[in-house]
Amino acid sequence: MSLLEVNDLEVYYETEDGPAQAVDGVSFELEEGENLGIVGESGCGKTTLAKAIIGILPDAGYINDGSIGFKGDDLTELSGPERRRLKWEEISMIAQSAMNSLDPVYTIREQIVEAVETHRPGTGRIESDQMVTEMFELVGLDPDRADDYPHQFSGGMRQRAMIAMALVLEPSLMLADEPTTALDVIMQDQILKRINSIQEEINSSMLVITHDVSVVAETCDRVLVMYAGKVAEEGPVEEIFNQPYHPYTIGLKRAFPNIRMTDQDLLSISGYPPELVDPPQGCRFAERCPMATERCREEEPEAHYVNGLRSYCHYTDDIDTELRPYADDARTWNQTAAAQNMGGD
Amino acid sequence: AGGGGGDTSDGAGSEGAYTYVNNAQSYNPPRHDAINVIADQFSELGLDVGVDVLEWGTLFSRVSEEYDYSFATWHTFFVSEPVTELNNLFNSANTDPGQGNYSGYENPDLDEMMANYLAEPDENTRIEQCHEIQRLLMDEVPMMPITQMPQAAIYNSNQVGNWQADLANGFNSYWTMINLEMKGGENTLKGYWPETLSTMNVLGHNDESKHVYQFNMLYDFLVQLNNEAGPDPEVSLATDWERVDETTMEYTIRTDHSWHDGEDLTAEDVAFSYNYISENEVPLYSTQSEYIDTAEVVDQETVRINMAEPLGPFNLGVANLIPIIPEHMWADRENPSQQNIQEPVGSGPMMFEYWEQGSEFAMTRFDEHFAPVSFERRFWRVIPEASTVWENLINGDLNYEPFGRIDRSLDQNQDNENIGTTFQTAPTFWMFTPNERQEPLGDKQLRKALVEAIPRTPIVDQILFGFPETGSNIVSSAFGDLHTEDVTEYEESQEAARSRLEEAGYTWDDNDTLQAPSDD
Amino acid sequence: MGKANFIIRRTIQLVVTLWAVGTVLFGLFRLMPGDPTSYVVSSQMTQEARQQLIASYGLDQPLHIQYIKFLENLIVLEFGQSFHSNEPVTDIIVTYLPNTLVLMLTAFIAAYLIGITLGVLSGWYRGSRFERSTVITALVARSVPTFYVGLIVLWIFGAGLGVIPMSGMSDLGTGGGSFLEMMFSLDFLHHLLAPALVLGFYFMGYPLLIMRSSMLEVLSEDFIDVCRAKGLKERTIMFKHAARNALLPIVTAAAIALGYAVGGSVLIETVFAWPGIGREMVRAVLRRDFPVAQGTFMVLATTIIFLNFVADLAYGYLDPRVTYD
Amino acid sequence: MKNDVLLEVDDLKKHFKVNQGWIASLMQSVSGGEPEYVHAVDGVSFNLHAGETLGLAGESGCGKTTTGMSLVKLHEPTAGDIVYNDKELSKATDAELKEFRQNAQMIFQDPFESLNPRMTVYDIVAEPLRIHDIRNETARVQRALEFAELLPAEQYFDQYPHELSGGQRQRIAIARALVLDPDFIVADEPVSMLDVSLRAGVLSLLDRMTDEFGLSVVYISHDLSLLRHMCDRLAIMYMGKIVEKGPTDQIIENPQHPYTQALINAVPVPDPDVGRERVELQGEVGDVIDIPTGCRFKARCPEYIGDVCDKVVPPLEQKVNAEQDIACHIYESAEGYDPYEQLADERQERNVDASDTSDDTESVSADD
Amino acid sequence: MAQEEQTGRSIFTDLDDSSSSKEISKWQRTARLWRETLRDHWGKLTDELSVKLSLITVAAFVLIAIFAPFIATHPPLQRQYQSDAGIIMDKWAEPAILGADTGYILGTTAEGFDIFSQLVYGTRAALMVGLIAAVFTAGIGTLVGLIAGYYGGKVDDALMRLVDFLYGMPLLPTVIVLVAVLGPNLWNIIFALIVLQWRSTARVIRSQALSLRERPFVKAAEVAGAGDWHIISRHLAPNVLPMTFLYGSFGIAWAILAEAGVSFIGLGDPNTVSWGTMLQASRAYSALEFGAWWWFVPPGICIGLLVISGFLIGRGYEEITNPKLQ
Ligand SMILES: Nc1ncnc2c1ncn2[C@@H]1O[C@H](COP(=O)(O)OP(=O)(O)OP(=O)(O)O)[C@@H](O)[C@H]1O
Ligand SMILES: Nc1ncnc2c1ncn2[C@@H]1O[C@H](COP(=O)(O)OP(=O)(O)OP(=O)(O)O)[C@@H](O)[C@H]1O
Ligand SMILES: [Mg+2]
Ligand SMILES: [Mg+2]
Repeated sequence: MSLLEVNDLEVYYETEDGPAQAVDGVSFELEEGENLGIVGESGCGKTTLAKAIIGILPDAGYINDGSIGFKGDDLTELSGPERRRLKWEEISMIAQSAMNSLDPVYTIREQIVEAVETHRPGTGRIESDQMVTEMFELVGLDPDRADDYPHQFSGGMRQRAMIAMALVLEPSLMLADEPTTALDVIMQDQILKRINSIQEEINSSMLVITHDVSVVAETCDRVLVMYAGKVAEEGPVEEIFNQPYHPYTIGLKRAFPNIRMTDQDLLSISGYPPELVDPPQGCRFAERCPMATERCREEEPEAHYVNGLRSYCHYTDDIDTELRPYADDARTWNQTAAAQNMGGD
Repeated sequence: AGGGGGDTSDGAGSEGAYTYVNNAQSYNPPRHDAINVIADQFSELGLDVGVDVLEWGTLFSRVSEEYDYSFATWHTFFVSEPVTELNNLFNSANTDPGQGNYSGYENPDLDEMMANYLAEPDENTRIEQCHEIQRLLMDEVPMMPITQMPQAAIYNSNQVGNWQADLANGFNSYWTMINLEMKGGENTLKGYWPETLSTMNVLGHNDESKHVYQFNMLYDFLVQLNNEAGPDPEVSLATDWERVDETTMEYTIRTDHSWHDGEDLTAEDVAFSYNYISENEVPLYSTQSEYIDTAEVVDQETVRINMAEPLGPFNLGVANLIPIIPEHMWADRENPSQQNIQEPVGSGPMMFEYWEQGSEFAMTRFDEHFAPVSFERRFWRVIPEASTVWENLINGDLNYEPFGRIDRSLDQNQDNENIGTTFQTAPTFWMFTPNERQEPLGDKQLRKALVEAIPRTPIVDQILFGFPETGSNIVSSAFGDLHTEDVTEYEESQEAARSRLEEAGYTWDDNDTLQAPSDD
Repeated sequence: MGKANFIIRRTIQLVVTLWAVGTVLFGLFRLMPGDPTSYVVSSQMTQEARQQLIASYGLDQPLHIQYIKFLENLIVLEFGQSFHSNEPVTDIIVTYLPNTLVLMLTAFIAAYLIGITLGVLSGWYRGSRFERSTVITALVARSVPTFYVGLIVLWIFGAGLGVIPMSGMSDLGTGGGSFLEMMFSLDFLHHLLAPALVLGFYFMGYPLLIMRSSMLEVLSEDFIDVCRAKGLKERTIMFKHAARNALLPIVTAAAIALGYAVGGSVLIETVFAWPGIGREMVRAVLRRDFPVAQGTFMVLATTIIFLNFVADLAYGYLDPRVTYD
Repeated sequence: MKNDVLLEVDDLKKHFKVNQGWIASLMQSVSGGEPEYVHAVDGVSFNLHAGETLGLAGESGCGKTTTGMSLVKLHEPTAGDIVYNDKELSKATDAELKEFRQNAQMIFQDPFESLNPRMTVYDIVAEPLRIHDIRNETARVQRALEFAELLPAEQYFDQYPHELSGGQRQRIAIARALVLDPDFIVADEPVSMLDVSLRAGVLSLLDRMTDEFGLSVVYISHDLSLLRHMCDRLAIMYMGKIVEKGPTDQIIENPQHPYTQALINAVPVPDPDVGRERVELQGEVGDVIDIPTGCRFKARCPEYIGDVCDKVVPPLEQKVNAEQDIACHIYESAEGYDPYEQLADERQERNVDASDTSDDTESVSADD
Repeated sequence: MAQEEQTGRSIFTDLDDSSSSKEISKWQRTARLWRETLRDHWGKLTDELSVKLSLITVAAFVLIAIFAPFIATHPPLQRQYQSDAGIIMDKWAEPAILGADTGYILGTTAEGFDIFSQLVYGTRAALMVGLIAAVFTAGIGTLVGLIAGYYGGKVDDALMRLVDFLYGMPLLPTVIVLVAVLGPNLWNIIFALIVLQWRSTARVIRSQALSLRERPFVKAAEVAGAGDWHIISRHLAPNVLPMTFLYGSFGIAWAILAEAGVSFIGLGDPNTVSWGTMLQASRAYSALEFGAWWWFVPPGICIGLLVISGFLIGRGYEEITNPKLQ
């Protein structure tokens, strides 16, 4: 049994124009000790997915359908108190902007101890202080500074404090939502390294959400590529990077410059993701896909399993044979970009 | 017509050729209203009048110091001695700013008549002289009483009775207080005033009634008056007096009296009080001090007062007004008018109990006094909201209304079963004063016409609910023999005013604006 | 920059501001039309006596001398003597200020406790009927003048039903005790009730509205999500985290509002015949009692400036992010 | 190297006074204390050649933005100067300054903040033309928008920024910068806020800019992968100073300064197969108010070699090869500068100081 | 442009810089900028029902004020005379709406003024006080705030010390003193209110300007060589406008409340009818005590209505300008 089993999950937001289908039929599994990266453009539903899993959807958001299996329980069926017990104890998170994720008016220690006391009421002061110290050391912070307020920490330190807090109850699943986006390279490097080593140590699973594919490449075992609330492609990190089958994955990968490769042209995927309130039928990427056909616009693609990957593209099987050179050529993408710009909106 | 427009007024006050200065509505609503009514009538008559509403301090100095007004109306109190007051108001020597003759009326004949009166020791002669003065004044009308304000005793009739007024202080007088009878087991006299007292310094107050009414009870005076306005040795500190010569008075003092703190009250104290007040030029008693030269102790029970100049009605003009203060408290005090007194020590029928500034002032009975009051305590509560007073009065939380407010509430409540009222004509009035420094108000005929235009009866009936009398003579009938009915009477009518003006050569232009006779 | 430094700096600023307030006040009162002695003198007073009086108040001296004198006195907190009562202004202030403070603070504290709580709840339960009704109540409370509500309350509950006293701080004829004695008497509380409720109702609206919008802002912060994810109870999140953070803007607002409240006390004091400093000030202004007017005004100004200062300090205490520069 | 230097930056310094109120300043001047400064940029020199793209890289807070802003006169430099067209800007006349303003433009990081939300696209782009009173407004605006690949241009004229996507906004910012036909542009992290799929488009636009306009660009970023992609030359900054500069490829492939090495090492690679050797750089950037003596990097430097690093500020000079300038003591200077000489001098000075005030052992020599 | 010739590469080289045929007028555009800004705000404002109702209320009051002479049945300060006797006033007429046969819709005051007409004319005073005070407080506050925030340094210091000083002045007492000095009339009350009330707007606008000044679009204009005034008027002002409106609409409410308070103490303009002076008069004549609620209640309701409208509009504005509150 997997640690986390998400099945056909649909998370919608109530909006004035109707429900926005932020997560629409997403399924995946996460094994114990495994790291899953979720990548995708802004607004494709990554954070929503994470929030649904940990159970902190805002008032406007609700789970429309599907299940979230966690250690055999369906999280969507649990009562409030049961659900609350699982939080942090079993599933913790490092939020999207860890810079602002600490309450500014309490010391770091108070905030960590609060988590401990909420879930393990019997814990004594000394014991919880001990836990704080341990965690601080683990993330490479000076335990003496646990009594500082968040604003006295730099961005990187705050991020580490956040990680310390997420780890304190040794949860079996951690959700890291853009753990390094706000940081500069050196800081980012330090944090990623921390995360990796800690994970080895406590053997928890992690869901790393990011839009930066290099972060995924460095930290994850498997990758889930999301597009407009749906899964585009999923599979082991090597496969995804070496030989992706979904055109979106190909485009995404090629949009990033690589410090080790100078000669590669960057490509941009023109246009915008579709509206989530009333998404187009068919493949959601069709509008921006340089290889889309009539079929793509009309028929929603099924999952295709190739080469250890799960890919939602009608032409998954044709990519290798016919389309890959075409898809790999930056001109293909940039032409459409120009065409779209010409065509106006 | 004037007063006709929130829309027409530019808010900057009067624009007219004449300015009628008015007090703020909140200060005295009926008078504010009456002045507006009169101004309306003046406009009707063809005068270009604007009403300037001023807050009281400004109004007072505009009129009495700057002479920057055309017409003024306020409440004038003539206390005890009419000609002293008239002399102050109309003497030609008093026309400098602040000196008292703000109307600017000058008449050497009148000056002489008043001087004669004041120096005249014979009472009957004085009465004659006073009648003359009244006749002259009411014909010249430098000032006209609009209403003769009554004094009113308004009280809870279940708790207190036997209200006898005196001339000067009406139902707040010494005489009233010592004659009151408490009823129904009540032993506290409970009054109010709309604002707080300012001071406990008997030599440093501003002569407002609220202070006078307290100090009259806290201190003794050589002479106290009865309800006939006559000096009454029965209830006075002096049991006898004698006019030794034109400038000398001798008073026989009670020897068995003491101060509130237990010290004996002696002739020394009396002499001290007179000397101290005149030597220190206490501003409050400056008028009185002018007549005091020295006071000396003749023997244990006799004090002699030497006048600086002869004053006929010395008892009324001075001895009734100078408080007797304890030498042992005051001897070391310099600059008496600016002393900050917290707990005054006097010898009057009531003694100081407490003073909570802004809330309440209370006195208790001084049992040793020769003219005791029948209640044990008297307190005054500060109550600015007029409407709450009546509530309290009816349910007995208050049992008398010292302010004597004449308004709709009185009109509506006077028949209440718990309320008793007693009225008495008083020597106080709302006056109408034209500023003679402004042309053509120096013209007697114009003044007379204006007086005729004043709707005295409607003001009394409508604004004051019929309580006062219409004004007819500047020396009120309250002064008894000093008053005479034989003075010029004025009609109340626009027509009379118009025809008088026409006769005097006034004309009206196309806009119906009054034009003074071109050639005087 | 340390806290001590900050306090010194603010104190200097406070002094300078007070000097400015005093100077402006001095100028204004000298510009006022009307003669200060007109209230002090009786109609019988002779001209010399009047001059003597003016001289004794120092009003005959040239303006700059008067000003220097005024400043000298200001430094030693000596506002002179009342023209009317000759009582030292300081004594007058000591008499009236506590009355105002008792009333204002009672109403204010109660209003803020209730207002803040309601604000927290309405921010938390946004979109609910509860929210809508509290917000409307708060707006109405702030829109009707206090003196008007006061008069109506007096009319209905005082004159009509007779359940509240009509005026003052104590029953008629019961004065004479010490201030403290009075304050803790039932009678006093009975008198305090109506004006404090009227004021409190009015004051309540402001913290409620501020707290509500402040809550809404805080609730959109990321750390609230983390608190939820931590599995904290809703109530803990609402009060310990959200409200605690949302409280910050209230502190400054409260100081300013209390300033307004104390400054505006004259209205309610007039209605309920409360012997407070606001009424005394207006009385002094209208009667040209300059020393008292200046003194009471300065006290009000000082209170306000001082409250702002305190608010800044409190802010620093509540918000660890504040550094004192 | 051909003499096509467009802009010469000469020992540029920009210090910010730590904010104080008037009372604090007053108290300070009474008590005789020194005001404190943030040494945001502390002696930076480089040349910008016509048509080249120069990258400025470094950790957050190292002074990249401040340098960039000083280049376009958004800051008045504290010391040092910028020479443009052979004229020192500090001595330039108003007319010359105006000309400079026409020729220096900047593109900012945040596309959501860099356009006035209350102006239409047309007004935004036309504004510089109006300021400089340039005729033919409409045609120029149109041309600039077309260049920025906003087609058809007219359609955008009356749109408001909030109606546009981040990428479009950044294109408008570029059009605004170009409309005056400038000589050089400072681009401060122009794509870091953009969604991945849009970045490449904006980047290629910037590329075209240098190609078709002959523009020089100063490209500021902490993303070395991007800089490698975009720039001809790179300058690496640390705490307000340049620690290494040279041709991009050389610096990336062959970094010399320990800081540069760490920086490049830290860049993640979007390729799971490429394992990085991960030397973690310890600690954080030092205090920019109270700057340390000697080399600013010494506390975090894995190659720290003792006293000389502590005491002597390493100058930026040619060391290992001809094109790369490095500010580090571990390499021998190719220009003949010997830091140890200065170290000795300082010691001596210190000794003199010490003997002068023998009881005052606390006195430390100031570093500059 | 020396450089241009050198490189010879410019996309603008073929444009004839002298031709200016199709230029769009600068003023036209500026006007449009403001018009669009206002329309934008207006549109958002009128989205909310409470705001819409408030706007309608205010509009209704404005209409009443404008057409007061046509709506009012009598001049507001004209004593109602009884027909024959000429100078006899009508004593306390009961309101016609309660069935009294007096011809006065809301009866008369104790002085014989028609209450309904006073109420109608009082609208003028209220709106005048409210609008003028609001426009000036918001205007001055915005200007000062912008200047202080934009220039910073000494200018900022000086202006903010002035604001601090004003914050030290208790509102009502200061207005009372000023009105006592200047004389009780409506303009002086308005003036006194303005003198004090701009302080809060200035403070808020300043902090906005401080942050706007650092925003990239302002920097961009600066880079392009824009002058101070250009930046203040075209970049800062339109962006602080929501705050100005917000404070303006609160200003209406405060000014009306303050006028009522000042009038209540008896320092109102005696020559103008305002709701405040009406209340004061009704109290001076103990209208409540006699149950003459038709004199006492309507002005209070009018004050409440207008003030709450001001608050609601302001609040609506606050919600649209601060997206976090939405
Ligand atoms: N509270 C909400 N109400 C309505 N719609 C929402 C809400 N929160 C998010 N959405 C919408 O749901 C979609 C998914 O949002 P989500 O935050 O999950 O995206 P994301 O992938 O995390 O993006 P980013 O990379 O920008 O963080 C977006 O279109 C967003 O606009
Ligand atoms: N206006 C200013 N006043 C005071 N200090 C400033 C100012 N601008 C920048 N600084 C300080 O100068 C230093 C350098 O700032 P700068 O913005 O140039 O860094 P940066 O390299 O651009 O950083 P980032 O990568 O985070 O944008 C920082 O410590 C910053 O706090
Ligand atoms: Mg997200
Ligand atoms: Mg920067």
